[in-house]
Amino acid sequence: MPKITINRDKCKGCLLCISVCPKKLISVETSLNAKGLSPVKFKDNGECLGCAQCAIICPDCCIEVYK
Amino acid sequence: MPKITINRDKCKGCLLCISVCPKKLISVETSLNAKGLSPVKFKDNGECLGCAQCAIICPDCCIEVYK
Amino acid sequence: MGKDKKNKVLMSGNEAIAEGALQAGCLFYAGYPITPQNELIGYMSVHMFEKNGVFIQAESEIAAINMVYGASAAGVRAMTSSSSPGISLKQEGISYIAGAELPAVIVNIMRAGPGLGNIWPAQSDYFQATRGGGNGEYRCIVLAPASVQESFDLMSTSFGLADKYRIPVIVLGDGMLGQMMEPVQLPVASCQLPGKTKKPWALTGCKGREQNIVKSFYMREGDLEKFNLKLQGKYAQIMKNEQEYEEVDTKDAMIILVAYGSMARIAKSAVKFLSGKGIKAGLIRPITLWPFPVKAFQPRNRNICYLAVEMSYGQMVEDVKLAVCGKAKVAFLGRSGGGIPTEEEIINKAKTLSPKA
Amino acid sequence: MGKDKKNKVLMSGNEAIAEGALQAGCLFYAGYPITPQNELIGYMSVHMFEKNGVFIQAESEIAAINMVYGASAAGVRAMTSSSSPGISLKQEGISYIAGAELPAVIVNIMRAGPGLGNIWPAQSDYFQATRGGGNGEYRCIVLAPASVQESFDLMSTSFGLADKYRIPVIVLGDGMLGQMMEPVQLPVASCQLPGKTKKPWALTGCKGREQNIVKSFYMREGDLEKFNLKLQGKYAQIMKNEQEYEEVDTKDAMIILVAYGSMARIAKSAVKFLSGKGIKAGLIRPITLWPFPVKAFQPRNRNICYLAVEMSYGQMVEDVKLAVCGKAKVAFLGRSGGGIPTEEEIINKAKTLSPKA
Amino acid sequence: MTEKIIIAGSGGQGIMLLGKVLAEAAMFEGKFVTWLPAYGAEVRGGTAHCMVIISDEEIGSPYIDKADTLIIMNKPSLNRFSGRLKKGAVMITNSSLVTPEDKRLKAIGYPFTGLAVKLGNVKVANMVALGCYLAHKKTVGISSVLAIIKKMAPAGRSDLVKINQGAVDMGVNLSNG
Amino acid sequence: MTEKIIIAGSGGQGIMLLGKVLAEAAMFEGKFVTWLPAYGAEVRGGTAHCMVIISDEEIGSPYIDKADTLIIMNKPSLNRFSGRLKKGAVMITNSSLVTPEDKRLKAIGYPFTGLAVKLGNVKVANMVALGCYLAHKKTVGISSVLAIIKKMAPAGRSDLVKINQGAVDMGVNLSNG
Amino acid sequence: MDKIYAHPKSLRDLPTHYCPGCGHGIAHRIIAEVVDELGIREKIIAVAPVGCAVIAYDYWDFDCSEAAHGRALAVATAIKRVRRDNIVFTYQGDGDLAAIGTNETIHADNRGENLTVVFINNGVYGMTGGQMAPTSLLSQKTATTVKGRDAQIHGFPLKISEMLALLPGVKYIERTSLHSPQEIIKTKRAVKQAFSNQIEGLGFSLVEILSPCPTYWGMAPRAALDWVRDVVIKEFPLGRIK
Amino acid sequence: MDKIYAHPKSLRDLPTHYCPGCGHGIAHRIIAEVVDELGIREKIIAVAPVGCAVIAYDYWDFDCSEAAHGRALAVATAIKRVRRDNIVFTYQGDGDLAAIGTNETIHADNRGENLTVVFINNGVYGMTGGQMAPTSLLSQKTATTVKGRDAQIHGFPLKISEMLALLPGVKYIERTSLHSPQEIIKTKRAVKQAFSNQIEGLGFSLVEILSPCPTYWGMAPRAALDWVRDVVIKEFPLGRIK
Ligand SMILES: Cc1ncc(C[n+]2csc(CCOP(=O)(O)OP(=O)(O)O)c2C)c(N)n1
Ligand SMILES: Cc1ncc(C[n+]2csc(CCOP(=O)(O)OP(=O)(O)O)c2C)c(N)n1
Ligand code: SF4
Ligand code: SF4
Ligand code: SF4
Ligand code: SF4
Ligand code: SF4
Ligand code: SF4
Ligand SMILES: [Mg+2]
Ligand SMILES: [Mg+2]
Repeated sequence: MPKITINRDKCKGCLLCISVCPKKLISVETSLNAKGLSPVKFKDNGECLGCAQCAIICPDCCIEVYK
Repeated sequence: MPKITINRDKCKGCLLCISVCPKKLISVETSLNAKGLSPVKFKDNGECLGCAQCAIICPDCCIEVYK
Repeated sequence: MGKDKKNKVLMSGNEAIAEGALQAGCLFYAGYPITPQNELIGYMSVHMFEKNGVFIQAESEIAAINMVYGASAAGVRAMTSSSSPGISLKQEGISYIAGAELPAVIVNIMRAGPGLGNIWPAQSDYFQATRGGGNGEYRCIVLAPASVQESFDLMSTSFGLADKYRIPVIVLGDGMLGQMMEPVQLPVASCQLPGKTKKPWALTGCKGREQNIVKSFYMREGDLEKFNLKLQGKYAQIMKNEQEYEEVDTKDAMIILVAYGSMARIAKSAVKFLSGKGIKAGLIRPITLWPFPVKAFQPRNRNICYLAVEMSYGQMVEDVKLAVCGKAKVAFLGRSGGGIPTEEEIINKAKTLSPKA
Repeated sequence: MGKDKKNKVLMSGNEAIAEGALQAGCLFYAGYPITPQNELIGYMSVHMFEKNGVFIQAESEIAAINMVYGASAAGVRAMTSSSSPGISLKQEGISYIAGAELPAVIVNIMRAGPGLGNIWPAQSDYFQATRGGGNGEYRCIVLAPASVQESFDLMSTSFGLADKYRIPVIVLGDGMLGQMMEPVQLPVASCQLPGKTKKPWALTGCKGREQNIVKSFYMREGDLEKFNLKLQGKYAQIMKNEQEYEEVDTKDAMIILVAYGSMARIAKSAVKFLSGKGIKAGLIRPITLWPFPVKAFQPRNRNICYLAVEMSYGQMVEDVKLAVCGKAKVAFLGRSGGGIPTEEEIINKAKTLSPKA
Repeated sequence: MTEKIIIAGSGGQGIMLLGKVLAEAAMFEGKFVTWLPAYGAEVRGGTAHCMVIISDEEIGSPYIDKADTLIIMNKPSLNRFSGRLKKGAVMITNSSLVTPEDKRLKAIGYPFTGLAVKLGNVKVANMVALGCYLAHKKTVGISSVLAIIKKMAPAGRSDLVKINQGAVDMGVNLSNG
Repeated sequence: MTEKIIIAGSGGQGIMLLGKVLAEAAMFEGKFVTWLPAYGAEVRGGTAHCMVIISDEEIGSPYIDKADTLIIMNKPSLNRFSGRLKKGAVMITNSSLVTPEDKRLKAIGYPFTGLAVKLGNVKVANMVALGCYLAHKKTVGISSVLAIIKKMAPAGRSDLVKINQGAVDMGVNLSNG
Repeated sequence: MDKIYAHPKSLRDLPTHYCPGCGHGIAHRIIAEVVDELGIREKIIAVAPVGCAVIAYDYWDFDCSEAAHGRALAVATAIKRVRRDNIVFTYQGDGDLAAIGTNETIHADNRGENLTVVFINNGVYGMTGGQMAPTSLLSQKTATTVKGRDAQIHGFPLKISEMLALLPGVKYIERTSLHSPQEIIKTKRAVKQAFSNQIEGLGFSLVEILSPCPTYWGMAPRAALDWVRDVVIKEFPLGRIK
Repeated sequence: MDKIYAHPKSLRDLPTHYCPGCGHGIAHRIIAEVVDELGIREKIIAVAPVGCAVIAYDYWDFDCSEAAHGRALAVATAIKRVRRDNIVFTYQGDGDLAAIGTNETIHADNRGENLTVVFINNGVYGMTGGQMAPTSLLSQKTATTVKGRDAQIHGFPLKISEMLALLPGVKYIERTSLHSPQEIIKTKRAVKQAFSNQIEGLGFSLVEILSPCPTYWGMAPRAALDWVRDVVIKEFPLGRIK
């Protein structure tokens, strides 16, 4: 089952990944990261397509995709 | 009868006027002018057309044309 | 400053320079963005239009200085501003302005170098400003404000001098001065407005008069030397008439700090502290960097010591040495590359220098 | 010079500089035409290809100096040349080269200014060369040849110093030196060829090593000051080690002329003439203008007088004053704007100064 | 009297405004004042700070090496500036986002962000902090600050004036109450 | 011995070459020598001049204020340089194009241009003048000059060498004969 | 399980100084991926601009040179001419390439230098606080055009790629965008083409990338991308220009 | 008897410093005639270049400014912006306008400044002794291309007028030649058009004039004109470009 990992501390919370995920598997975290920003998190519910849309658009290279 | 005048002392002897006169009325002088250059002279034999080709091409604005 | 609240506005140095220029009748500004003077070009971009003046964000600093050349040639008060690397690019243009004897004001909000360096404040373009970073034998009048109020005030002085002597005037600030906000009293009391100086040499179209030519080129043998001698005469005049400086407690001082611009503020604090400790300290704050206020260094007690303090590794100190000419000790304290000598460092250095008595 | 006819070639200063550079292993030249240095770019355009080097006629002086930055960053010996207005345009680029610690050679065949001025010889860019016309706290080594032979010889010195210290070197000539022809002995005896200095910092692709970065920008607080201090250390080293000058008859002299470049030739004639008249005259000819040869001004008889002679209204004389520091008299004679102090003028001035004895 | 304050936080927290309101109020009271922002690329990546000095005398450097007060609105700012506090001086912290672990630091913490959310606008956290500061250090009068807020607001935005003034009041009352 | 020569004429007259041949010959003889051209926009409009100094000692300025010899190839050059001659010094003039009116000037005039035309190439007027000069001032040896002409000619152009050497010879013989 | 989208080797695993949602980060990654895929990391020499991307060399793990503002192509020209075997590219903003650097840009192109250019068109001067760029849209509000860019006063958005395409020395120019994963993939393809051209010695290649500056457009990152899609590409149409 | 071709009033009756057969003299006269015919002598402000025409102001009898090499259009932009009622033009060589001044040229054009430009393309740097200009032809021999211009090394002849024509701010561009009286008359018509456009406030107008430099082409004046007619116009075709 495909999945992604998010580098929480590099994430700047731009939310671009959220906007492109066809399965809406990414959402904002409430707790802050080391930078004092709200990062995003991945809901690993088995629906991930491994389409890498999220990784492709991430400006901060936080996301890796596994299949 | 059309004719031209040539400002002998400004003439640099580039010979462009000679090259365009349809009537071949302009020729090189043998004596030098104040600049130490050979200027050109006009042969006023009544054939001049007043076409001003010579004046138009003269880079040193030496020629005036009368009709 | 005091208790007069009226007409006081909290402004940054950059804004005060821009507003000062506008109030002095500057009708043309061209510039190119660069930190730390972006508020200046920003302010101009908004407020120049209100005065029906011309604002141009130029394609480069070089275009900007040459636009200033053009606007000034056409007879209007014109200025540009930038920060160190951008000012380097303007050197040819400034040389042309000097050579064509055009009035113009150039603001350099200095940052640390060399090269791209960084955007922190510095005073490392002193040589460039006072000795001409461009080619040939020319000078600019160089003014160094030390507060936001003075930044505002000196703009009308600058345009006045530029017109009077037909000379480029450089206003030399630094990133700290440009960025900091302080209260400013508006408008300036006696504004040297344009129109006072006639500009019969300006390019306006030759109606009713002979052709005017604005140029720095002298073709015939001897003419350029003659022109250079004329310039030198003008410069001698300016050296005689236009030296400006502030003196603090120099009268009995045994140690006299010399500092300009932002640096002088810190030096002043140090002087106060030292006086409090019973050390006879004073301050000379050059306001004109060229002409350098040699007047302020008239012979004093041979035992005193001058301490030049700069946000540089020693540029103005050469002018201090040339002014003092071996007749008193001259010491130096400086930091650069964004470092600023602190009050403490100045005090410590001064203590080691002040004659034990 | 003498009677050795072998390998002597009649060359202009401009050509000798170009040939000297090529023999010193210069493999990159970029420039833009300007009188009076056109023979230099012309020579390079023909002969650089013979060495399999790169010649580029750049679109501007600015492009040229930044190309030199690039070629030097890539590890080859690189140079540019121009004359005064064009050198003004290179100031930002030179500052970057200094800031990135790149070796490079910049030739300025000075002409009279300010602005366009004219093409006649002058020495009015001394301040710009020695104190940095660009932004920030940097220095260039500045060499001033006085003959065509020396123009040739100093090129290999220049490239050697540039590599050794990773510093821009300015060769400061003037229109007279650039244009005149004299016999030149080729090749240079001991040529500081490239390859002596390794360039592990150069950009060559990161194969087998860590990434290299060439830059002048320091982002983190404190880093730029640290770098500036490092530069200052390097400059102190150069000031200690690299002062060069020629001395003529200074030993018992009561009047010592100080002059560089073309001017020094005329000063030397004057010294000979004066000595012939029984006036004890000597000459100090700085070969390095920065570092200025302060060594040559070690304390002498207090009654002597230094006479700085320049094709300018007084630039090098400041360095003379700073070196002498009030310990002897310093006088000045200068002309600019194309005028050159004549032997006669120098002699007359020297006569008025030499102590009656 | 000379008071040196460093105010630090993240980009959206109105750090610069906090400093400016304080500086304007000081000017309004006829005091000497300087305001110095962090500028340029430093601002990228979302940290912001400014330095305010208020005094009865002419001010030397606007740059603050050692502060009389720190107002710290987020965690990175604490790391950056905690060393800049004079010995024994006061630090005001936004406990919604940051709590100093170093117990030697004399910190007065309130959840400014949380409180602002309660007031209906997270953006006024800066004014709550300002009020809190003023309650501790009476550098300028509260009334001056309230007047300045009114003066600085865009015409016709009395809603903004009200919520900002309310936030200052809330801050003042935090420690008073 | 120091000899200062100004050579002046119009663009096409080979003025610079005349000076260079002389300078090369001096170098060939191991003398000190400088050659300084007029340059830049000065050259527009067709005048040309150069200055040559030949000496047994090191040479100071290559610029000549007062010349020991003038070689004047056309009229404008006479006007420009006649004042530059040392008192009593010699001027060599191209009488095909110029004859000094001022009788105080010590001028040696021959029709170099006319003579060159006779030799079959108007361009060698400069070499005729050079020969004439050398006959009067033995600054360098004729043989050196002839050798230099050979050296400077493009390979395979012995015709050029011949006519130029011939022109020098003709010049030398003008006053000798 | 395979990693199908991994952090490129040529890009350091560091947080960048860019604002959230800034296009520079995407563009950096694209270049790093292409460099990895072409296997040229050890041969490449980058020339970084003065602009927000001034410290690109901190992110890329290969040889880099800084260039003075606008002079990247002069620097790159020289590097490539003396090191023909290296792959040299510049990375430049619109202020850098199309304002102060216009002259260097045009003449390097005209000389047909065998170089690759990645041109980040974000319509604004990011580094200095959001002033008008030559590429700012008409009526775009910036720090120096508070009422919006007015052609009468400030001139028109400069289509420098179209101008460059006229030059015979230029081999390849394409304009792409970062507004969606699809466009990002196309951008990468173009960048790869531009590098491949250089490897094959075909001459000057340039990719103009429409890139968001959320900060100085005053928009959230997503809105900024939508703005590119809906508005910017009307003025700057995507596709192969040469 | 009527004088049907007289010396224009706006041109001083002085010998010029130009070489025999130089096109600058013709171009100067054309401008003077147009200025006379439009009756704008008292309103006109010329900006002279650095190039052989550096002292054009000595020949024209109206207000003139020098500009640093390449910066004429920056200077002219400012003059025109502060003096809307004057007629402002630049007169520039190919080195001035298309090498060092490329940036100023492009951005003044792009701003659509209401200016007139007379651009003298003689394919060489006359003033400095005949070095390659951006407009030099391929295989043209110059002081810096002794073996002839080689596109690989020196780039291609730059058709800057064609590039400028792409800019929306530009109203009118035409390329003309001086190689015969007929072409000179056309040139004059074009120059007149370019000034009329400014008078009517229509925006940026430029006339590129192919002009001979007999000295550095190494040709007699007539041969130089024939060269323009037979060779140069093949690379730089005449006619209206915009
Ligand atoms: C000579 C010079 N002028 C100006 C600057 C200031 N400056 C730095 S970056 C920049 C423009 C940045 O805009 P752009 O190139 O579009 O890059 P972006 O930041 O938008 O990516 C300017 C004007 C400078 N560093 N040097
Ligand atoms: C900054 C600067 N660089 C170079 C020069 C030297 N220079 C003077 S004119 C010129 C080029 C002349 O060519 P062009 O513009 O084509 O005019 P032309 O003489 O051919 O009419 C150059 C390079 C200068 N004066 N200033
Ligand atoms: S890989 Fe595709 S489906 Fe999975 S999280 Fe990313 S965008 Fe969503
Ligand atoms: S795109 Fe990247 S930086 Fe932006 S929110 Fe998603 S993971 Fe974070
Ligand atoms: S007017 Fe015509 S016919 Fe008369 S001389 Fe001139 S060209 Fe010849
Ligand atoms: S065209 Fe003019 S300058 Fe040339 S020869 Fe004829 S009259 Fe003389
Ligand atoms: S200012 Fe704009 S271009 Fe610069 S980092 Fe922020 S979003 Fe990116
Ligand atoms: S060099 Fe060429 S352009 Fe210059 S005046 Fe002579 S012919 Fe005309
Ligand atoms: Mg940008
Ligand atoms: Mg030309």
